[in-house]
Amino acid sequence: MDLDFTAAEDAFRTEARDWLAAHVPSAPLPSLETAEGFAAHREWERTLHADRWSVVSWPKEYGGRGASILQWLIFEEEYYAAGAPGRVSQNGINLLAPTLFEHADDEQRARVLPSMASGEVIWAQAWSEPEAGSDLASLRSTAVRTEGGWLLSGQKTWSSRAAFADRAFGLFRSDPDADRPHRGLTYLMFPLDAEGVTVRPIGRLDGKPAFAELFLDRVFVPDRDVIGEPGQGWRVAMSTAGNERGLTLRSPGRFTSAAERLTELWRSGPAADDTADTTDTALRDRVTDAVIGARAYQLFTYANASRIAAGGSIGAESSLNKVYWSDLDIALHETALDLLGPYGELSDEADEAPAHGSWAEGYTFSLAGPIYAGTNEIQRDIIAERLLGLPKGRR
Amino acid sequence: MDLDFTAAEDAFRTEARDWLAAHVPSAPLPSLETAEGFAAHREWERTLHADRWSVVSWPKEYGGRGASILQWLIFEEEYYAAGAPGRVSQNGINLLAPTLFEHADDEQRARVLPSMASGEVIWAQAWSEPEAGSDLASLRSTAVRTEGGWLLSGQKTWSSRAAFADRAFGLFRSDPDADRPHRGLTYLMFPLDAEGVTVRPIGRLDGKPAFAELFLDRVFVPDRDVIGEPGQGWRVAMSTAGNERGLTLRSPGRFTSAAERLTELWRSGPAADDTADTTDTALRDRVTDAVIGARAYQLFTYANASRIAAGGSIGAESSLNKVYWSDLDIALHETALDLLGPYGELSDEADEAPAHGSWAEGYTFSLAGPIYAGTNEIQRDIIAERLLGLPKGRR
Amino acid sequence: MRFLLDDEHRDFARSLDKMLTAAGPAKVARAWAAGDTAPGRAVWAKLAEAGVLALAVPEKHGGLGPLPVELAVAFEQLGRHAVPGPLVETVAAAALLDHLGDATLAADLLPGIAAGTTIASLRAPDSPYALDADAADTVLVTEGDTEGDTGGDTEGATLLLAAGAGPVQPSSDPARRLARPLGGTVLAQGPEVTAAAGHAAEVAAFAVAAQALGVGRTLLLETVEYVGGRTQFGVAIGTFQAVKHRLADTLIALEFAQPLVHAAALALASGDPDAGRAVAAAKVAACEATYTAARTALQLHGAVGYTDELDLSLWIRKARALRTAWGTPSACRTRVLAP
Amino acid sequence: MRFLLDDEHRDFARSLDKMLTAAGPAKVARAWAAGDTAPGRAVWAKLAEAGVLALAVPEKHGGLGPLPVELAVAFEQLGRHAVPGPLVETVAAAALLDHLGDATLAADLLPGIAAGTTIASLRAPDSPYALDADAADTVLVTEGDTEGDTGGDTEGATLLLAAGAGPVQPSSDPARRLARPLGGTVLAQGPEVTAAAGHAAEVAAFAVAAQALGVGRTLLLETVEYVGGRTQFGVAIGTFQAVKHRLADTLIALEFAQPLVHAAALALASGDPDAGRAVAAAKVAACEATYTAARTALQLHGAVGYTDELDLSLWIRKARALRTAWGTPSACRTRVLAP
Repeated sequence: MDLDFTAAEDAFRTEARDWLAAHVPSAPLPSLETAEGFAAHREWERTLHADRWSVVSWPKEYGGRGASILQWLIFEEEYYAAGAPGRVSQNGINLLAPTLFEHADDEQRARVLPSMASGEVIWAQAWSEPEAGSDLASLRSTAVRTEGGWLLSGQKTWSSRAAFADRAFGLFRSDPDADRPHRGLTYLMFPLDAEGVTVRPIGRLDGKPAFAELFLDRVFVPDRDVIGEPGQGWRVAMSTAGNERGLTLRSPGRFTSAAERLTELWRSGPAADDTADTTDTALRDRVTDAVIGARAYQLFTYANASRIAAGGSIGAESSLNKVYWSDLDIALHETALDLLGPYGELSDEADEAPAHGSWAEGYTFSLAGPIYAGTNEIQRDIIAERLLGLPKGRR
Repeated sequence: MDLDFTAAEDAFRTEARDWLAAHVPSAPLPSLETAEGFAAHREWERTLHADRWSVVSWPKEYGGRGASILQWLIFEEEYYAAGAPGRVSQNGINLLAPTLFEHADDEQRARVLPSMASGEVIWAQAWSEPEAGSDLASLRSTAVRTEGGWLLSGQKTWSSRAAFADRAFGLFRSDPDADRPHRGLTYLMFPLDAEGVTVRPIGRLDGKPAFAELFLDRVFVPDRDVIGEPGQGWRVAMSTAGNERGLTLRSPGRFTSAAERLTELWRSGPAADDTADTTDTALRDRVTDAVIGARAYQLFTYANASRIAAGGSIGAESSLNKVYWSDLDIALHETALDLLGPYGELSDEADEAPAHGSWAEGYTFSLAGPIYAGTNEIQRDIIAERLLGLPKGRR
Repeated sequence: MRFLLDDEHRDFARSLDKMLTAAGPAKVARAWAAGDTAPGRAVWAKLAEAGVLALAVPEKHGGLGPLPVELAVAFEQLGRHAVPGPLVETVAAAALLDHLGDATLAADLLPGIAAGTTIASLRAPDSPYALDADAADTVLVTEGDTEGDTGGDTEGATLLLAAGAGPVQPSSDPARRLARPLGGTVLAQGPEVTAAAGHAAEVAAFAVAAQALGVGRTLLLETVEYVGGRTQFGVAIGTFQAVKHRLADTLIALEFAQPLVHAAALALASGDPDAGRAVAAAKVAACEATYTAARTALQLHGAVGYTDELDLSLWIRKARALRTAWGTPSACRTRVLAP
Repeated sequence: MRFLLDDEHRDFARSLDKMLTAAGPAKVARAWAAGDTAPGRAVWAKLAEAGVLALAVPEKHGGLGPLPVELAVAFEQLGRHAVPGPLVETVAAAALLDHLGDATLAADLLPGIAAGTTIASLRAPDSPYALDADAADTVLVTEGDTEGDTGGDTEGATLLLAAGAGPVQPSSDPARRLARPLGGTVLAQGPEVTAAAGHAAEVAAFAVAAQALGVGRTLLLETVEYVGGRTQFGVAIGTFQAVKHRLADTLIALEFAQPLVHAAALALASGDPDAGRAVAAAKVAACEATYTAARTALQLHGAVGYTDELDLSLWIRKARALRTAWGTPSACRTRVLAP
């Protein structure tokens, strides 16, 4: 048992750190939930890709470095520590790509992955529907067989990034007569600019169009854009769902870096004309708990990475992650806003918002954590039933 | 709208305060959960009764002063502020007596109430059974008709005070064929020294026999000890249950006085050889929250008392009280133990336990709060369904 | 003792509720957020007509007050309906001017406040911003020793009339527009300004507490209604015990904060020297309860609660802003146990 | 990096688990509480045989250590089985003597500790009591500057061998017997005692964290089993969502405290100068998680959990005591962010 990095891993860290120091924009990019910011973030994906930093864990043939999980964790730690921009490609890289690696054929991978790695194609997810939030099995949008492909119809919602993205992926009901609701679903990719697609951006709490509704009216999708077997979409999607909740969506580097910035904020105070009240031990304790929580999450992830490297796998345990990081993220940002005193009220768009509004935007972002990727209520049910073995109930 | 006491109420307060100052024992009595302490507390009841302070809200004919709710609240505030002993008669006075006033006949009142007021007869409650905790409707102990009365058989448990008390009251299944489980129950009073009664004391967390199991084997109870109609016990008991959860069991004076002692503890430190760390604002905030919580509970009770005085009544709202005071009581005592540092670990029986062990015993006592009188989980269900109107579920 | 609202209080609340419901408050708040203050000013006029703004102004200057209990009733309704504008600040400015005892100043400004023709703003001592300073007719600022509890041996504070406001700094509650007051002429100076500023801060914190309670009530009511209708896994989500308990805890927090707000009103009404403590306790309890209500509303609405399209977002975001306005939780807790 | 226990660690845990299960730990703890230390001493001898006590003692004095990772494994099992006695204090005393570098003292006391023939106690710097001082063979006390972080310009601390112990002060955990050490002879004096005492306090806090985790695991497991069997309203109470979520939160807290304890072990093993911070983080996380587990166990067992008849009460009460032993939550949090 150890926490030691190899010389090769240390070298990888140094390489990543140096590259980031040289390339991370000195001023933060505009919010990626705006048209201007989306374009700037797409450009940043291109920069990352040019030096093979956009998808470090992918095989080299698709633009990656074949990095191990541990190397990926190292890269993420350095990435967040460097204050690098948010990843506009994250829906594709974290949700779609793992599914493609597991279920797609070679032609699909060769066609889809390189443009995802370069930021040329930005993907949106299209999971939810108005009547199917956490209860994905009750999806109603349909895929109807037609010559050479499928016709998609129905409505998707909470499609993150879809306001500005190029393509989307999701589940559609291809067999309305299947005996159980989660059978008869098919996993499909489709373009957002195709005929029959209407994208209606939805503003999140702070008004930015972070997601959209998609209205689909007989949108043609060729057979080659089905992932896995038709009717097997639920099974295909589950690997992605685990990923979203588990290791990849919220890398520990995000929280250790935020906890460090929080500690710095506590020590230095919110603004030039103010001073921190470091004698307020109630606030200090909340900073400490964020520091401890981020470290615990990092160590827990190291343990999981070690387990995977030793041939193990992560199943329902990903629900532990989901609840932990989402609660931690909110506590961390609430503490930051409280440290900011009157400046904590400012919107991230206020000129005078501390840290270019990153605490304010991070707080808004954190509030979604316990909701998406399966609400924390659902996750606690899963933990109780699958990890603790408690009897299922009607909830 | 006002918070003003009348001159008569102020006079009543002064009278109570003066009497308490003259009579409250200068050294605390031994714990009422011990044989020695039980006897001492019974003696204290006698002292209270001698000057009509044991049941201030009862009519004068039964030993009370016909005090209004507000006067009762005033008395309780003074009682706890004076550090007066715990009330060993409380099961009788708070749980049985209200039922007698509502459902008993004159003969029963005249027979039962005076000896309850004087402490001559101490009552234990006998609600729960091993398979019926929060789910009282599933009671199994039986009352079988016999000449001139009933024969009680079965097992009761968590019978508080029963280790040393004289008599008990509870519900028994008199009609096993009733169409619904909460019908066919009868409310009865019975002696704990009768033939067929076996009392097995149970130690609570700190080992003290605060409650007992009762084994009943054909215990004869005459008809005159049935309260209300046979078979109507559930309805009769519900008035008592509301009382237990609501106004009477936990008077605000208990918490305002504890919050004041907590504030004093925070200001002065736990022991002569130690000093308080009043710069620890995290602990200070917890003291503050206890002070605010106790004040809120007091004011909420004043509002309820005003509502009752204006002809209103308290129904499911008593569940709000139950959850609030029980959570407050734990938080208050946890804070006290944390302020005590290493002395917070001491049992209440340790010679060196601060405040004669009252914080330690109070903490142990507080832990039972969210469990008895209907667990807080049940109370939250009641609040959601009856006060907020949420649909019933299978939980 | 009769620690219950009187019939007249309840009638007052009902009439405000009716008037504000008719005004379509979400639309008014959205317009205010976008810089169109006309609908907000129209509501302001109606509030003045209903006597709300006169409640903080003494009779000799055209008011009905000060009447803190009635203010509590009114501000709870203002919170329930998310009415925009510097209502707290205007009432606090009135309290300051009334307490200051400068007859000329009072006669200059108070009648307009009472009549609803003067919208005022006042900068809180712990903030660089004055709420809606760009939309206010009169912006007051206190500087120097504004704490009001440092005894007599001080030069005291200065009261300034600002010459304008800097650029609007949007709040996370879009209906709150923050700006730094600019420059200013001195209106008064001395220990009496310190005392008046301290009193004004208490009144402001008290009004925020009442307003927050109203915000919390709306959040709870709307969420209860939503979970009764929304189905997942074949049943209304309101049947899930986790949902029930979270809403039950929210109700408990609001129900026990309410009497603290009323007690603070009575303390202010009677000139109780401990009123500041009562206000601080009410503020922290009401604002924490309301923030809990906002977190609950957001979580139980799920994604739809996370959108600004849902009008409820106006209340969700206001809950956070009120939590720190005119006294952070930490400052309020400090005040409760201060010697 | 392989941040996972090795097979040997897991084997060690399993063999301790087996041995302690066979010893009937609840009976041993109840006897210890009643002043009958013989069964506890028998378990102590078995623990020594299994090498547990040698883990804190270096090889040259008859030990196998110091081996913090193995200590974490062992103390988690000691907590799981609520083994009574000054185990933490004996290991801390060994760490103190090892760190002090006084060869005579070390040769005098360490071999007996490693062999299990010397039961030691050590008073924590923030407490007047030494755990089970009445039952210990050797009671050590440090006085003076014991904080270990005040730099060189100090007279340092004094290490005393107590002449005995005052009357037992019962703890709220009946299996913990507290007493004030009496009198004593000076064993060592100077800044090196300060440093050794500081190191010993870190090792003690670390051992408590591991022990607490074990206590928490047992509380969770027993409660999960109980709610699966107990029925109310016609169903197992483990089907209620409120019950499920409370247990899920308990598991989360324990699962995320565990790696902090292991990381603290590695920090101590490598002599990391930041080990104190890692220990403090582990202690607060493990002890808070375990206290949460105790509150959960008590609430979900209902009245039966509130009795001392149920053996689980031994774990419930230990959770509270460990929370403050060798560093209150507040002291630990202070340490984590100390400059």
